[in-house]
Amino acid sequence: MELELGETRQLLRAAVRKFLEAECSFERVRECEREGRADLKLWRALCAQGYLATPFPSELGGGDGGIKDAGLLVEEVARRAALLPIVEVLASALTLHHHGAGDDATTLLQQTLSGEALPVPALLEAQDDFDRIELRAPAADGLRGEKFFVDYATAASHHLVTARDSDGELALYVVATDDAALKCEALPNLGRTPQSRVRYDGARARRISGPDGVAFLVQVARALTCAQLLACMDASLSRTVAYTNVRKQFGRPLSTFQAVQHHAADMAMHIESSRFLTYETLDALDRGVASEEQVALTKASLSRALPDVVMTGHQLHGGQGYIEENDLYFFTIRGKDRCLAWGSAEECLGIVARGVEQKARWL
Amino acid sequence: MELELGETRQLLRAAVRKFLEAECSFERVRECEREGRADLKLWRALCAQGYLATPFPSELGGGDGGIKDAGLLVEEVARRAALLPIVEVLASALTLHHHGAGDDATTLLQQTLSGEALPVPALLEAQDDFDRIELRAPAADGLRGEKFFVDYATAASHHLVTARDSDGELALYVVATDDAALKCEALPNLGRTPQSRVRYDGARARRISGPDGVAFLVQVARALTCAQLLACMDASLSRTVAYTNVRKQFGRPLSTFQAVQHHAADMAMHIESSRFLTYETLDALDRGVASEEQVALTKASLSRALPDVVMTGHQLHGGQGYIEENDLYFFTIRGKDRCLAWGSAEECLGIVARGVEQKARWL
Amino acid sequence: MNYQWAAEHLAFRDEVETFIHEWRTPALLREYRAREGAGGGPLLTEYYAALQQKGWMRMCWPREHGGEGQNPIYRFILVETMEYWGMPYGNLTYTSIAPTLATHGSEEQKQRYLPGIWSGEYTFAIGYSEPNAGTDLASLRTRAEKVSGGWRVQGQKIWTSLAAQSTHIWLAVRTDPDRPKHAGISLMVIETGSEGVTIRPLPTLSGLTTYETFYDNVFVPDENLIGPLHGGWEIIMHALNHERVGLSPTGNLARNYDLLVEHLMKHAAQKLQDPVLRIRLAEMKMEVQRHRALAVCNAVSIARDEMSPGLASMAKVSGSELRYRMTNLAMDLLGRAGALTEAAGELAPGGGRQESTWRASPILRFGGGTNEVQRSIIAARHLGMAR
Amino acid sequence: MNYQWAAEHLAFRDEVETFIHEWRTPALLREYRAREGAGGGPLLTEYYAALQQKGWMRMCWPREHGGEGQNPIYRFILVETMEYWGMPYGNLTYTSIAPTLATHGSEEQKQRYLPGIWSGEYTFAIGYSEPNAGTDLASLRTRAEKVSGGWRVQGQKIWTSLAAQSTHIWLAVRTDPDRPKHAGISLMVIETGSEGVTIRPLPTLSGLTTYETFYDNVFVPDENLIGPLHGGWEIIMHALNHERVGLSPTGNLARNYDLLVEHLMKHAAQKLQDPVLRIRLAEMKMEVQRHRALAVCNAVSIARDEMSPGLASMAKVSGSELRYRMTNLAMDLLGRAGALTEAAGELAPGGGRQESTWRASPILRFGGGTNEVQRSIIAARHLGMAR
Repeated sequence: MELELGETRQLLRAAVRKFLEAECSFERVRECEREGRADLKLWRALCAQGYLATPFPSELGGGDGGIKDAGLLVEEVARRAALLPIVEVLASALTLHHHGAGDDATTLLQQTLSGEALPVPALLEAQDDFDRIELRAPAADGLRGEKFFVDYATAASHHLVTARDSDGELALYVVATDDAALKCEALPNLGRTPQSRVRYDGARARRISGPDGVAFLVQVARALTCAQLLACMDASLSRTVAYTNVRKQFGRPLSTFQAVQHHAADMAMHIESSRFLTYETLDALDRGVASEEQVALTKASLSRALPDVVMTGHQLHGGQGYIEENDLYFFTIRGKDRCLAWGSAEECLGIVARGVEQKARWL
Repeated sequence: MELELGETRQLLRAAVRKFLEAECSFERVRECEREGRADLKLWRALCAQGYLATPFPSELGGGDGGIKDAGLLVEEVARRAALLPIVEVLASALTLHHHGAGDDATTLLQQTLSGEALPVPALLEAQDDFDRIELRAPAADGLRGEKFFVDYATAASHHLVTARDSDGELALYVVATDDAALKCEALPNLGRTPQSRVRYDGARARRISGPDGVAFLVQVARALTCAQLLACMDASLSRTVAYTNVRKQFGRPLSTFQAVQHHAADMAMHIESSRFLTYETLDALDRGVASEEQVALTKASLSRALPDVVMTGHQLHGGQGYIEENDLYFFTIRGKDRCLAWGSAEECLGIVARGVEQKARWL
Repeated sequence: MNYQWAAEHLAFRDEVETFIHEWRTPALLREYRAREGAGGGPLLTEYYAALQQKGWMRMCWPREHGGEGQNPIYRFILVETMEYWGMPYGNLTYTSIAPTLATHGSEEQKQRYLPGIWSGEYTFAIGYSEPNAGTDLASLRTRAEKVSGGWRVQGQKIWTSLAAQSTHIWLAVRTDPDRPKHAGISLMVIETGSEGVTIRPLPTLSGLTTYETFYDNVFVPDENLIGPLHGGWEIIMHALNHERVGLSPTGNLARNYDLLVEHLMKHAAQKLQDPVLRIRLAEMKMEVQRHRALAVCNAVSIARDEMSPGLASMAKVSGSELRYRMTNLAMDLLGRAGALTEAAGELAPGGGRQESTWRASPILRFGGGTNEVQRSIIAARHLGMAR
Repeated sequence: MNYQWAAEHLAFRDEVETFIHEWRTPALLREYRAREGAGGGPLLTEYYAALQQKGWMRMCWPREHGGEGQNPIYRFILVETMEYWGMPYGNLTYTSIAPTLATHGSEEQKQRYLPGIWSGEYTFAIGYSEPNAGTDLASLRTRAEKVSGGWRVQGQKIWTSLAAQSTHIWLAVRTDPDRPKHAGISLMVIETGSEGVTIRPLPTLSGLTTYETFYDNVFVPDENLIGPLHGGWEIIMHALNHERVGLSPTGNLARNYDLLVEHLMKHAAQKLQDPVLRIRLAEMKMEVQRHRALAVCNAVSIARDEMSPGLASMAKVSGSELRYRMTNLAMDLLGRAGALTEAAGELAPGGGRQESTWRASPILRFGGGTNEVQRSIIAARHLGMAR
């Protein structure tokens, strides 16, 4: 068991962090929020640096990393609150890599890693349930139906759409977003990330994987979302510690009050256990041994922890943290939105509940 | 809305409190605990004072009070941690009074209020579910079967037993405990109150009420149990406040530490809301307007609150409260045991859950 | 001991509800939201006039201050009912400034300000907090120096909410820097348009805007000093006390619950049969009832004319923390749709109410005395713990 | 970054489990409980000898102190596995006193005490806490006055656990009342049978008995002073540090969960299908995994030879609070049967384990440094918050 990043990963993380701090000011993030759009310029710069390819084999121009490295990338992007489709594209690319079939999949993966293509998943329907997909596989006249809650749908070059074939089996189809038979309606949300309801009216769609790929996509995206939650909590805490160390009330720093210390300690405990569970899960995915239950338990745990953590951050900031001039709010709104994405705590606990009789190995 | 006790009730409460403080030392309670028995001598003294009859009409030798007065009596007994079947007998007597049919019921009620008889309910079976009673109504050869978790079974003169008649309808039967066809096996429990598993082997049983009486008995006992929980929480808090005001650490009273104050404040909030909900529910029972949902909500709320309250009391007492020489533990163990009696938080929430669509009047 | 509302109280509640149903139009609610809680729009002006005519704005004030001397429980019923329906019933100008003026103002000041307040012509913003004086209000630094015929004010306030919509600012200033913290503070009224006043908007997480206000050598005439010189602290404490009866109402929490269930019944009937979801709702209902217990205890205690700062603090802590927990859970139960904002239109459950309330929930926990301070008040004042 | 246990660690765990299954007899467990955790019974003596022979008692000690210099992660694995199965693996005499003696004792003292500790002949009770010195240990008042050839000790200790079963008491005394609190304390070993020592049993809520010990002019020879005169505080802190790696294990919490589920599967198969019950169990499982994360973080950090008091405090707080929450919920799920004690025999679910653990749960929250103190340590040492 080795919980520290190795040297290579430390260097990678430092480089990505430095890059994002230089390229992505919080003012720039505010501008994207106001305009309701992804930061595509920043995205292209990130791809140009080769960071996106890090988790992939060197044959694909990558860094021979794995899903844990994807987690580190996601964390860094979330720490800047950048409006980038990092989870969506990484989960799509990893699915193409591990479960994509045919030339279409190969080409799309290569284009994605080089920044030419930007695929995002389009899975959910009105019922908001990964298990209740009703869209039918495309017939001769193309794909017809609706997807909901599609993150970065308008920024994407492709959608990876789930649909059921005639046997009722789920499969993954690629739809290019320049297809005229595709319409996006914006869904303004708490997180202020671009999200859409998408209508496919006979769009051309190519099958790129079967049910295994769909399941893998959900697991990977769910686990990577945990890295977002982790970064949001961590950013909220580090800002809170810095603030309470300097902010004085009644003649002494807030941090010297027992109640403030204890609130901060509770935040820290949530964050340390979240970090362990997140990377343990990503590690298990890397090794192909992650159960659906493990991923769900981790997502449930972080989705439960985050709201308490970020709201405690607000409590310790008082009025200063409530004003949007302060950067604290980014982690509050993005974080809670991500709690609901890829399975809420309630939904994920439901998955854990299926296996309560299974004895876990605790060591 | 008038939340204060009137003058009469204040006098009654003061009298009962004074009586119990004089008659029932905590050493005496410890002795009963060690011997696993009810304090029958104290019980007779309490009846002799006429306190037990307070909630009943003056025709029955009572004080023309109501179920709220029963609640006050229960609170005072619980505040002394006395091993008295106060909830069990009051719930039985109130059921006899409101739903008892026939001379048997009338006689038993009169004897109960004078202290000659001591009836306790015997409802639950192995499944621990008030709705799943399988005992069959007594045939020619008497009552045959088992009841579980019968509080004060061995101290009682009579058991009020639920059984199903041939139509599957629940009814209440009286069994005298001097019947040879009745055997009690002790069930040692956290609360250290006498409790038994009872086997009826052809005991003589007389029907005294139908399903309405059974339902009423459960509602009243459940609500009166809330008065026990309230008193346990209150006793734990008042001891804790007194202790932290004098106990010094690091050169100042514990009560001056912010963390200690905040713990105590949380205890107080639980207690104030519990007091309101408990007496509001007893009041509604008095007026015959309490729904099963209201009673269950109150019981669930107090059963959830109590463990946190008493355990916070222990946290603020540290080692001093953990030693059984300190009286604190009485309220901890009795309290938690009562959380499980007459429907645990889980069971009661299940009842509340049945009616979530019903719009409550909040004012 | 009696846990029923008296018939006259229930009758009053019904009267308020009837009034609400008469006036509660989408247009009025729109105007209310657009003005961020300030009065002054055409529909609101009409509405407030009707409220005044009903006599409900001042019904619990003492007769000598222009009220009807009704028991404060009526105020509680009004607030609860209005809150349930999300209807305006007067901002701090009515509920805090006006009664304070009536108590501490001179005859001349009462005549100068109160009629304008009643008519809705005057709105006051409150200038207490400063960048370095939040919870520790007594350390405020905005100072007023005596000059001929008045004062010159220099300093900066934050959280001067409604400053841009107000005609006046109710300002706490330091008039004697040499006295100990609490003792050198005075209260003054400044006209918002006075020379030297600058107002800077600060958008908040809730979507509402608050304001930073700057005072650069602003002249305030002598007659604008409220109460005695250096006697401001007591007035501030008095003003904060006025709303204690309707503090942290159950109404809007109850409404949140009802709207959530209504939404599920209409749009997710099958999901509503899920036993786990039903238990979550049952727990939520239980928590609302727990809060209601504290809110009513506090109101009844005030109606009995008891000083019970501990109960008021309990209601404040309980309501503000429940607001967060309950909307947080509601969003989880709604899934991704739970994060949609009002701007998402019909797709946002209940118009995005859970989402917007969640976002606005921090302020009630730290505002009006942080919950940490409130808990220490409970320990000291309700439990008598040594400080 | 690697979240798998190394093959040699898993092999060690398996070896420990094999050993446990060989030795874990009802008779041994009965003797262990009857002796309240003290060694000395015939079966326990044999068992401890086998443990010694395995080399597991001192495997992580430095070689110069008689250990094998193994990485502390082995200790963690041992503790977790033993805790899961509820097996003894040495009380504080082995895990705290012995290593402290090995580090701070003179050669003569090591030879005098250590062999007796290894053989199980000696058991030490710890005499730190006093009626007025609990969390604030440095204010202890039991004093030792210098006399010819030794010391005279006068005072009173509480929480001298195992005093009645022990041969020695490891006593903190004030040797210089004029120095500041921490600086005047020394450590001495007293034989339990010494003249002037009185032991009074104090039953606790857990069912175990602790002891109050009184010292009336007890003579302690010079050679029983451990470490430097007035240097006791540092030794106390050192002794408390020894168990950090296996602090607040997950093993017994996990076992609690497993036993609960096992009971439900066997006796309440229908109830176990209830979706609400299953969600409660899922939440419990999640909480155990959360705690396990902190326990492993702490162990791995110590194994890397990092000083991480913050992580140790987190594990302590998390485990002790979860123990309460988990057993509290388990009792609710079990209903009335959940309150039955071990004495109720077969009717008590899992031998009354949930009930007895609930009852014993307070001590871990205030003992070994209250959770309030631990949270402040986390703030200061893990987060670097200004004090």
